[in-house]
Amino acid sequence: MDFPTINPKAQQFDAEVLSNKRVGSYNHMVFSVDEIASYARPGNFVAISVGGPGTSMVLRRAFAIYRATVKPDGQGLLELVIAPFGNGSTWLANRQVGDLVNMVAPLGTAFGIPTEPVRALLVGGGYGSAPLFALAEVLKARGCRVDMVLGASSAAKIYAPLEGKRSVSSLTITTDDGSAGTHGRVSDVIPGIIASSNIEIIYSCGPMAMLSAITNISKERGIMHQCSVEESMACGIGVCMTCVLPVEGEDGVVRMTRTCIDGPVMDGSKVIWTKSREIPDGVWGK
Amino acid sequence: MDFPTINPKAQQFDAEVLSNKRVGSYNHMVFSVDEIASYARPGNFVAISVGGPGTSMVLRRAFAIYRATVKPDGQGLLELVIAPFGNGSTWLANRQVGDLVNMVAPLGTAFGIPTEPVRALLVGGGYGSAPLFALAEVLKARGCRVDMVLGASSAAKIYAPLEGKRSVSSLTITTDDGSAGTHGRVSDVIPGIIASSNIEIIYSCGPMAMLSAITNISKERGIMHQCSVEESMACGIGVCMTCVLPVEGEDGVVRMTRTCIDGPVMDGSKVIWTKSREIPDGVWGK
Amino acid sequence: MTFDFSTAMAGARFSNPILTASGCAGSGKELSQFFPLSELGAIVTKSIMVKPRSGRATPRMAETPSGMLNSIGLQGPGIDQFLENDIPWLKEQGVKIVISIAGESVEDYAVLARKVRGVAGITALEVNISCPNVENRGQVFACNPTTAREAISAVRRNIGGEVPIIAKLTPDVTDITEIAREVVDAGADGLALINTLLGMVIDTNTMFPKLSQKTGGLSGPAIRPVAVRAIYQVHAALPDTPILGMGGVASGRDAFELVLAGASAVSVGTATFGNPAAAMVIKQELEEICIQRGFVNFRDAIGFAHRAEGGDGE
Amino acid sequence: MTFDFSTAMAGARFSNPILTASGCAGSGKELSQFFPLSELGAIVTKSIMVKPRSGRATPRMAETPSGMLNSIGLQGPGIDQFLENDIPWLKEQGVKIVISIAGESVEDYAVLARKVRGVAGITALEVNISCPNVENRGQVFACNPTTAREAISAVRRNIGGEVPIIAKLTPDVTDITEIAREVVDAGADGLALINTLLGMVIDTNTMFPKLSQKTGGLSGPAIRPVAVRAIYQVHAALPDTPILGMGGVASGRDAFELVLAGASAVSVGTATFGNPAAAMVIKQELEEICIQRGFVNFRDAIGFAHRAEGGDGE
Ligand SMILES: Cc1cc2nc3c(=O)[nH]c(=O)nc-3n(C[C@H](O)[C@H](O)[C@H](O)COP(=O)(O)OP(=O)(O)OC[C@H]3O[C@@H](n4cnc5c(N)ncnc54)[C@H](O)[C@@H]3O)c2cc1C
Ligand SMILES: Cc1cc2nc3c(=O)[nH]c(=O)nc-3n(C[C@H](O)[C@H](O)[C@H](O)COP(=O)(O)OP(=O)(O)OC[C@H]3O[C@@H](n4cnc5c(N)ncnc54)[C@H](O)[C@@H]3O)c2cc1C
Ligand SMILES: Cc1cc2nc3c(=O)[nH]c(=O)nc-3n(C[C@H](O)[C@H](O)[C@H](O)COP(=O)(O)O)c2cc1C
Ligand SMILES: Cc1cc2nc3c(=O)[nH]c(=O)nc-3n(C[C@H](O)[C@H](O)[C@H](O)COP(=O)(O)O)c2cc1C
Ligand code: FES
Ligand code: FES
Repeated sequence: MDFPTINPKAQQFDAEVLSNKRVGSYNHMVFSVDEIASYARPGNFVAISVGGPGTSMVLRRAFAIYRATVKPDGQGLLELVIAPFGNGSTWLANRQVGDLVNMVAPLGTAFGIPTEPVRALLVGGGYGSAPLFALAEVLKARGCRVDMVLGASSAAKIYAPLEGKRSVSSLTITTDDGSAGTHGRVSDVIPGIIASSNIEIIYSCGPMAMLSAITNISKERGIMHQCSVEESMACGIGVCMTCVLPVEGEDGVVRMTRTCIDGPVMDGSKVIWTKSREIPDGVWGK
Repeated sequence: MDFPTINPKAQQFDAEVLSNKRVGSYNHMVFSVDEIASYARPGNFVAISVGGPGTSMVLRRAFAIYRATVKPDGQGLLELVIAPFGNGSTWLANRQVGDLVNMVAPLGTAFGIPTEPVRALLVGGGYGSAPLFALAEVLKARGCRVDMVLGASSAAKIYAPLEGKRSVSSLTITTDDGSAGTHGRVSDVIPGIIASSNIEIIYSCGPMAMLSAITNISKERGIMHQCSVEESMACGIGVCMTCVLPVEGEDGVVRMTRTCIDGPVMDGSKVIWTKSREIPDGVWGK
Repeated sequence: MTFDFSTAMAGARFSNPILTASGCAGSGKELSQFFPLSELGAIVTKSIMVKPRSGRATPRMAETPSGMLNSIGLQGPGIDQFLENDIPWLKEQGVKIVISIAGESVEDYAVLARKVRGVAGITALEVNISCPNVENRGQVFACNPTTAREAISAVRRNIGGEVPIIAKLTPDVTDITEIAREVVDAGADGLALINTLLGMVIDTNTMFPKLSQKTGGLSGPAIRPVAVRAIYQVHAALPDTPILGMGGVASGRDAFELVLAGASAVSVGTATFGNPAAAMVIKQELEEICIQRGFVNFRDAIGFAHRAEGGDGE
Repeated sequence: MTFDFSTAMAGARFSNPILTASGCAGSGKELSQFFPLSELGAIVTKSIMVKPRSGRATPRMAETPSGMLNSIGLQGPGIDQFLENDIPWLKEQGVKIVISIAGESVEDYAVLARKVRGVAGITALEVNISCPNVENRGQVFACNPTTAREAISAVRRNIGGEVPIIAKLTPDVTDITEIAREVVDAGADGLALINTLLGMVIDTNTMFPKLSQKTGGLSGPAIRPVAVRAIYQVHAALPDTPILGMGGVASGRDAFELVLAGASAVSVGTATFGNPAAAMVIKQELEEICIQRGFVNFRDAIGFAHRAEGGDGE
């Protein structure tokens, strides 16, 4: 049997901070890496150890890859968008140019790219926009039309850099407090865009409740939905079993499935979006 | 009853690193403080929290004050000599100019200064030399003759800056490996200096075995011996009872005595220098 | 509306729920240099025994990841000197006083209770039964339901009805609710949870145990998850018995965690070694968190994590 | 002289003493991307049960100071699929295999032992008895001398004489030496110490326990002092019973500490989550430390902290 395993390109290495800039509520950080950058696909993530020597933080933190590029001289760059939140992300956001951090990358599944040009809607919540810009570029290069919706609690939490916006045909912003764009949630504006742009596929990344709401919308309309989920991860490499979601497999059986290996990008229609804190009935081995 | 309590001048404050220079095996660090510097006496120490946010190190580290000065503009300076050893001291030695560290200072007892000019011998082991230079200056100012012996395992571990040497009449160095000065231990050279310089009081700071050996020498000769001891300290402020030594009180009773409050400077002849890991017979409450 | 930060445990009332932990506040005088002791809900004294005690030989401590081991061995002057010297000074400070006692035999506990009974102005008695029982092969009182009961009964019979008894338990047992029930049944008015966990550090240089007594008590943030679990379990089993929570509290968030689990008040121990003002910082942070979470009375937060889980987003 | 890093436990021989900890190495395949599994002393598989198991609902983990809580709930495919899918691949890697089994009843342990008996090339069987016994109000087998004995006896009777049995104990008991004696008496050839400590984290935002199952197992450096103490105590009580040590090992120094306390081999668990190559780093560091301390045979270091203390400077 060929059981699922981690991204075959994943390696562990130290990466140097090349740049660290505050953008709204986030830190945009650039790391110097080697050719590993060429293996990263939109949707992949990195797992970073945080805290330095003597830290009390024993677990890595996962961050979506915002952009991965290889410069003509062969130097690879990995860019991340960090929301300083708890001790781990705050430590990372405080790294200075020249500091080294230990990474494992690239990890996880990537967004599937259609072979034909399609009309795609990309939906990001908060820092969930991070992996969408690189995805938009790939889609544009394939001749796709790309609409984008970004939502957050307030304006400062919308991450949408200029150069990113260039690759999308339309950008709609929603904020819970109305401080930017439409006052409301992404799910309020998505149906309209689907209709007006004749969307064929939705790509999303953000809080689980958002992904679940988008799944409902896409299922109703029979639209494909690839979402990047975010479950608490202790290891990021498939060895701890903390990051699971109930997901229907190809054999129709619902299993508690590791989102660090079989995700973070998953087919939204296969995920059983129950309340967390419960194993849904019918899950294998319940 | 007037029970012993902590240095009445002790305060807790953040201090900025003004300078951090490698000297041999040590880091000489200067911290900016306020008028607290004027309360520090030779022999006092500071307790510093180490590790920063998210650290696994829950205890402060104690460091002898190398020098405390108040500049004409009122700025106070506290200087320390740090041996990067474990996680805590290494973290401290890695602080950069401009960083803040949290201190409690000044703590503990100070070396007693004779009212009359006397012939004093100052003996330091390793970074134990740190508090002796400030002491030498005070003694010189009082008209004392000051001889000094510094010992360490090897040359790089002798801390004896130029400006410090100025305040002593003679400086003898011993190293265990003979890489500087006399090949041997401080206790090998002390008897000769006592005799030749007609020493009336010994001040010492260094490993417990050294202090114990000096106590033997001074007791035999009926010379006063004030030593700064170094027991593992969890709090530095007298609340944890981890830093005790068996010491004879004025009432002749030997009690397990806190070296952070009744020390670190103690009368060597009153300390019961047994092997550690045993409570000597006759200790109160054994 | 002003926030009511006061709390109570078995008749003992505290203006706020932050206390010191036994053995972690010296005689009180040392800490008073950093804040007025009267700002504390109460000071809990070091555990005092019948006779003077030298405690253990050094090394008495070892730092561990997010914690420390100690084997102080209850160094102290004995109950008579303690009542004569320490208590009057504490009373002058206007701080509520919880006396902690520790015995080596059931009779010791009886003697200590009688001595404390005679003293006016004591808010509560914490009975540390996490001590070796010399009459029972040195087994810790709180490790055995029978000896735990005997120690608490001895205190109950001798203390009279004025001073509430808080029994302090060790987490090093198979079922802490069993011991809790036993001591409450024997007359404890409240419980102090948790004492340190038995641990050891080996010095990899000398290749011997670091502490002179080999084992020591593990405290600090490392043990907080064990404290929260013990408090939660005991509060679920004995919802009417007030709990003085402790174990790794280093911030207002941590104190709040223990309160949500079921603690009516919180003692701060090891955190004071890292920060002499820890109790004050924690007190202020806890008050802010309670207010932020919408509590009007601190007491409404006690055991709040035990409510039924709602269907909403939680 | 070359350093002999090999070790043995009850007839099972390992080229070096560093193993993975059960439940912390996935199926092995994931880690094999970071180092050849054959570099390990052995791989210890996740605990496998009779039937497929979904495990617990999420959240299944919470980070804690220098540690973490988990409540995976033994998710797995059940023994049949496991033996069919996972074991053949592991055998191809040339790594020694220790199968960990877990049951909900004494009969489960018997069934599992019979299944494993039929499989060639298994180096040892780790019997995780830190699981709730559904036939005894969900009390954990290893928390009770009788049920601990019954589970191990069932394995002993069914496994045959070839494969050594290592009983894995929980530290959440009043006296771990009592349980250790009981299971050794019941036929365990070795002991695995320690499993996780029962803990809880309350999310101070939702004000509910963070894990879906409320409590979880505490692991990581936070618990190392408890592991060292348990290993030291059990090695003192049963010097002839080999111990597979684990609990918070994150460096060669840490592994050495457990070895000095009495561990014949050391499993690495939580550290692998922070560093996929942890086992390899620890292995190399441990070898260096052993050599530096003058050991020619790794085995001479096992339990070295138990020797009589010398008079010299120590
Ligand atoms: C696949 C994936 C991609 C991510 N991408 C990004 C990104 O691009 N930018 C960004 O800022 N953050 C991202 N995160 C979240 C990030 O990994 C951290 O969880 C977050 O920064 C909080 O960590 P902390 O140390 O600051 O907080 P702490 O509170 O100290 O975290 C404590 C522990 O809980 C876990 N945890 C707590 N909440 C969450 C949560 N909601 N989701 C996952 N783990 C949690 C953490 O991993 C950590 O182990 C991503 C997470 C995942 C799983
Ligand atoms: C009164 C006093 C004055 C001191 N002055 C200086 C000084 O001027 N310069 C200097 O470099 N260091 C000094 N020290 C030692 C210093 O406090 C630290 O113990 C040392 O730096 C090691 O800490 P660490 O964090 O690097 O090592 P770690 O191994 O991480 O220390 C772990 C713990 O053990 C304690 N500890 C371990 N060994 C010792 C020891 N031999 N003595 C005391 N505590 C110990 C530490 O305080 C800490 O709590 C002094 C100690 C005391 C008590
Ligand atoms: C140095 C030290 C001394 C202690 N002395 C006592 C004591 O005398 N009596 C007692 O009941 N508990 C004693 N304890 C336990 C604490 O009161 C407290 O229960 C434990 O340390 C957990 O809390 P913490 O993590 O906040 O320290 C002591 C703890 C430490 C660290
Ligand atoms: C995520 C996770 C899963 C675990 N699963 C198992 C298991 O299936 N069987 C078992 O016996 N122990 C299991 N354990 C316990 C470990 O094997 C080990 O005993 C414990 O974590 C202490 O070691 P550590 O601190 O190195 O992690 C698990 C621990 C963790 C953290
Ligand atoms: S995060 Fe460990 S298995 Fe997914
Ligand atoms: S270091 Fe705490 S009492 Fe001296």
